[in-house]
Amino acid sequence: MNDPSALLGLVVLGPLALVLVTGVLPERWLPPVGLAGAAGTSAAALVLAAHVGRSGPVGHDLAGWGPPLGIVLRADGLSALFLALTALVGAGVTVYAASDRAATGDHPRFWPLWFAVWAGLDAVYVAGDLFNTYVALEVVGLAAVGLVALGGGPAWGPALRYLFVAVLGSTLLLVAVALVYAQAGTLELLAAGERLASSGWDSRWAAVLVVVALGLKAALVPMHAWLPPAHGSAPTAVSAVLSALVVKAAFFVLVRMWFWVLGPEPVLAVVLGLLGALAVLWGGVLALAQRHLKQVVAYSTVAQMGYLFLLFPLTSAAAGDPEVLRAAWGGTAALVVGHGFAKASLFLSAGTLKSVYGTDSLSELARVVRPLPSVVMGMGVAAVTLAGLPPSLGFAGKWQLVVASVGSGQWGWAAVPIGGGLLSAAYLLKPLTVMLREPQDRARPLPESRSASLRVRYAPLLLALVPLVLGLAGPALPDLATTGGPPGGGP
Amino acid sequence: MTAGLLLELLSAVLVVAGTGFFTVGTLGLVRLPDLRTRLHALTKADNLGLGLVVLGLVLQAGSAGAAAKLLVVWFLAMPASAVVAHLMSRGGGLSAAGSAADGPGTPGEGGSGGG
Amino acid sequence: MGDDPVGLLDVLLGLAVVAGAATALTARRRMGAVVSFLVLGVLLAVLWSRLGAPDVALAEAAIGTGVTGALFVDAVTRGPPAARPPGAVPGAVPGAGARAGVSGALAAVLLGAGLGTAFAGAAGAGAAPGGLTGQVLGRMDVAGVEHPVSAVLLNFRSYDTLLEVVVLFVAVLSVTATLGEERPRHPAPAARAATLVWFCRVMAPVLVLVAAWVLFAGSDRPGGAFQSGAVLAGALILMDTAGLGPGPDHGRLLRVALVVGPAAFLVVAAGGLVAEGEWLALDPVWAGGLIVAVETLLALSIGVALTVVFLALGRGRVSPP
Amino acid sequence: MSTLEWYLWVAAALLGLACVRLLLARDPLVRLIAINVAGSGSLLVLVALAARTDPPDPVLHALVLTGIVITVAFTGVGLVLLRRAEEAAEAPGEDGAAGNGEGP
Repeated sequence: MNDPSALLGLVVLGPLALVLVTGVLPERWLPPVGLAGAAGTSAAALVLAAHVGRSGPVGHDLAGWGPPLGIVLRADGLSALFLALTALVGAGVTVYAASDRAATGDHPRFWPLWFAVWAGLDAVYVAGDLFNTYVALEVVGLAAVGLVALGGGPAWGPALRYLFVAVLGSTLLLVAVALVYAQAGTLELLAAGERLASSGWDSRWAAVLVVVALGLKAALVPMHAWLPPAHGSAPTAVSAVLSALVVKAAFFVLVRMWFWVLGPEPVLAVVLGLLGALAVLWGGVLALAQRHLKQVVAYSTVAQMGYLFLLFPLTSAAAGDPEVLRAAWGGTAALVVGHGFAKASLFLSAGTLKSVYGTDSLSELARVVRPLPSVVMGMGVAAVTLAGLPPSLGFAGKWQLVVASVGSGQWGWAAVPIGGGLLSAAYLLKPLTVMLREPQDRARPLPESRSASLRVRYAPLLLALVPLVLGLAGPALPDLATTGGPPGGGP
Repeated sequence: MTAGLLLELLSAVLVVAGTGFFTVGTLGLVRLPDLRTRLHALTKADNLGLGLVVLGLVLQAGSAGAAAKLLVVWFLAMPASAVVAHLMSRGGGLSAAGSAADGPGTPGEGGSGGG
Repeated sequence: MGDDPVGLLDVLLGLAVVAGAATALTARRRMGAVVSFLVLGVLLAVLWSRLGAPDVALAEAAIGTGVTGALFVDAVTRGPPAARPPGAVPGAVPGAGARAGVSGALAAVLLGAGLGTAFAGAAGAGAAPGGLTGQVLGRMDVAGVEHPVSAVLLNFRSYDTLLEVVVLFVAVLSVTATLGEERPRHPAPAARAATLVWFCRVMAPVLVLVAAWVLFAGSDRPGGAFQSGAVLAGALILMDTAGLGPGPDHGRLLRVALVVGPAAFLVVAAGGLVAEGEWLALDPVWAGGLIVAVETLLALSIGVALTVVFLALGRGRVSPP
Repeated sequence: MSTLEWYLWVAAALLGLACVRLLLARDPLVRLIAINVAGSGSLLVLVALAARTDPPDPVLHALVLTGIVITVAFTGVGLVLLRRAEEAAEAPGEDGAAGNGEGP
C-alpha cells in the first residue's frame, strides 16, 4: 500500500480534504490546521519529488482502470521540479499567512481557497490525462479568482477581468483537447502524443489554440493586461501565490502539450520566443514606470515570465544536440525555480511594508525614516536572483540560456537574458534606493501604523535566500528537469 | 387505413395544431401593448398548445410509463405558468403588497428580445 | 449518423442556435440579452437530443438554462437600479455602436472561419471515430451501473467528477467570501403573496420527488447527480422565494450539506486505495452500491451549492455558511 | 457537407461570435453571456465528434457534463462579482470595503 505511486494521489487528494476541513472549521482553528496541512502536503510532494529524482518517472492508474479508459497520474522530472517548487514556496507563504491576518485579506475563506489552489496545482503537475489537465486548471483558475476577490471592494473588478481571461483560455484549451481526442482516439497524454506523431496529422491549428489559451492564462504579452491589477489588488499572501505559482501552471501545461502531445512547431516556436522577448522588454519598461511597489512587482512577473518562453525556439533550433537541449531545459528550470522563490519573497516584502506603513506608493515610503531592515534586505536579495547576478539561480538559468543560444547558432536569443537582466536590475533597484536613501524632508516622517511580528519580518528574507543556495546546486536541477524527458525535444 | 397509420395521422395533426397555438401566443406577445394582455395571450395559447403537443406525443409514446411522464410534464407546466402569470399581473408581486416596480398597465421590460 | 449528408432539420436547428446566440450577444438591453440567452438554452437542449446526447440535453435544460437562467434573470432584475448603465434606453448595453458592430462582426467571421477549418481538419482524414466507445461498452459488466455515461462519470473517470465537484465547492467559497463579515441583512420576511406560498407548498415536495427520480434513473438511463442536483436547487430556490427556505440559523446545516458530497467521494477514494491498491478503485461487487450512495450525497451537495450561489447573488435571506 | 461538418461549422460560429464579444463587449453581463455561449460552442464540438459513431461516445458525453457544471460555477462567481462591483461603485462608502480594501 505504501508504494510511492500512491503519493501521486495523496499530493492532490490531501489538500482537497483540507479544502473541505478548512471550509467548515470555525475561524480560530484555521491557522494551526492550515500550518499542519501545509506541512503534510509539502512533505508528501517533496518525498515524491525525491523519489522521481532517484528512480525516474512513476505512474498510478486511478480507479484501477489502466489507460486509455481510466485516468493515469504520472510524475516525471519536470513534474517533480514544479511539485517541489509549489511545496516549498507554498509552505513559506502559509507560514507568513498564519502569522499575519492582514496578509490573507483578513478573511477565513483564504485557507480553503488557498488549499484548493495548491490541490489544483499539484493535480496539473501530476496529470497524465488531457481532459484531467483541463479540469485541474479550472480548479486553479476559479480558486485564484476567489482569492483575488478577498482583496475587498477594489479587487472585485480585477477579479472579474481575471475570471473572463481564465474562462476564455480554458474554453480554447477544451477545444484543442477535443481536436486531439478526435484525431488520436485517446485522452492519455503520452499515447496521444505517439499516435499524433505517427498519424501525420497537421496539428498546427491545435497548437495555435493551445498557445493562445495558455498564453492568456500565463499572461504572455500582449495578453498580460489582466495580471497587474489582479495581482496588485489581491491581499499580500494571495499576490505571492498567484505570481510565484499559479502563472507557472499554465506554462507547465503549454510545455506538456508542446513537447509531449502536439510536437514542436518551428514557426510558432519563433513567434513564442519573440513574444517572450517582447514581454521581458515591455514588462520591464512598465515596471520602471510604476509608482506603487506592488505594481512594480506585478509587472516584473510579466517580464520574468518572458524568459521561460525562450525554451521553445531554443529547443526547436537545437536539432537534437543533447548539449544544447540540456542547457535550454536546465536554464528554464533554474529560472522557474528562481523566479518562484524570489517573486514570492518580493511580494511578501511589499505586502509587509504596505501593512506596516499603510501604503505602498514609493513617494510615501520615501518619507519613512528607517524602513524594516530585514524586509528591505529580503527585497535586495530577491533582486539579486531576479536580476540574475551570481551565485543565484537566476544567473545559472540565464547563463545556460546563453549557452543554449550560442550552441544552437542562434545568437539573437542570447540578447534577451543579458538585456533583460539589466532592465530587471533597473526596475528593482529603483524601489530599493527609495528605501535606503535618507528621507528628504525629515519634518514629516511616516510612522509605523502596525507592528509586524518576527516571522512576518524574516519570512521574505528566508525565501529570498533559498535561490541563492540552490544556485550552487550545479547539475542537480538540469538532471531533474530532463528525467523522463520529452520524446522528440529532450536528450 | 390501418390503426397505426390513423394513430400516426392523428398525432401529427395534434402536434401541428399545438404548434399553431404556440405561434399565436408568440404573436400575441409581440403585438399586444401591455403586460396584462401579453400575459393573457401567453398563458392561454401556450398552455393549450402544450396540451395538444403532449396529447399528440402520448399517442406515439411507446410504453404507458412514457405517456404518463409526458402528461406529468403538462400537469407541472400548467400550475407553474398560472401562478407566475398571476404574480406578474400583480406587478411583480413577490410580496403581498405588490411592490409596483413595473406596475400594471406599463409595458413590462421583458420580452423585447423574444427569440 | 455523423457522415450522411446534412438534413433540413439539422440546418434549421443550426441556424436557429446561431441566430439565438447572435441575438443574446448583441442585444441592446440587458433584459433582452438574458431572454435571448434563455431561448438559446432551450434550442441547445433540442440540439443535444438531436445529436443523440440525452444526458447532455437534460443537463443543459436543468443547469445550463435552468440554474444559469435563474442567476442571470436575478442579476438583471434585482441589481441595484443605478447599476444599469445609463443610456437612452434604460438598460442599454454600452459599446454597441455601429463601428464596433462592423469590426466585431468582421472579427467574428474571420475567427469562425479559422476555427471551422481547424475543426473540419480534425474530423477529416484518419480521425479515430468512436474513440473509447468500445472500451467503455466492453467493461460495462463490471462498472456497477448499466448506463455508460454514468459509468464513465462515477467509475472509469471518477477523478474528473471529484475535481469538478470541488470546482463547484470553490465557487461557493468564493461567492460567500465576497459577502464579507457582516451577515446579509435579512429583510423581514414580508408576507409573501398567498398564491406563491400555496404554490410552493404544493410544488416543493413534487420537485424533490422528481429530483430523486432523476437521481436513481441515472444508473440505467440518462440522469444522475448533476441533473438531480439542479432540480433540487430549483426546489430550494422556489422555497426561498416563497419565504419558506432555510433561515439564518440553518447556516451550519447548509455547511454540512455542502461538504458531505465531496467528503463521501474522498472517503471512497481512500477506501479504494486501502482495498484495491489504487485511489478511487471500486471493487466490482460493491461498485453499484457505492456509486449510488456517493451519487445521492453528491446530488444533495450540488443542489445546496447551486442554491447558495443563487442566494449570495441576491444577498439572499439565508446566511450562507 | 456531412452532418458532422455542419455542426462543427455551427460550433465554430458560436465560438467565433462569443470570443469576439467576450473581448470587445463593454458590459460585463454581456461578457458573462459570451462565456456561456463560448462554452456551448466548445461543447458542441465535443458532442458532434461523439455523434460520429452509432452508440455515441459516452466518454465525450461525460466530458460535456463536466464542462456544463464548470461553466455554471464560473458564471455564478462572475455574476456575484459583477453585482458586488456594481454595488461598490454605486455606494462606495457603505459596503465597498468588505475586506480591508487594500488597493493601489
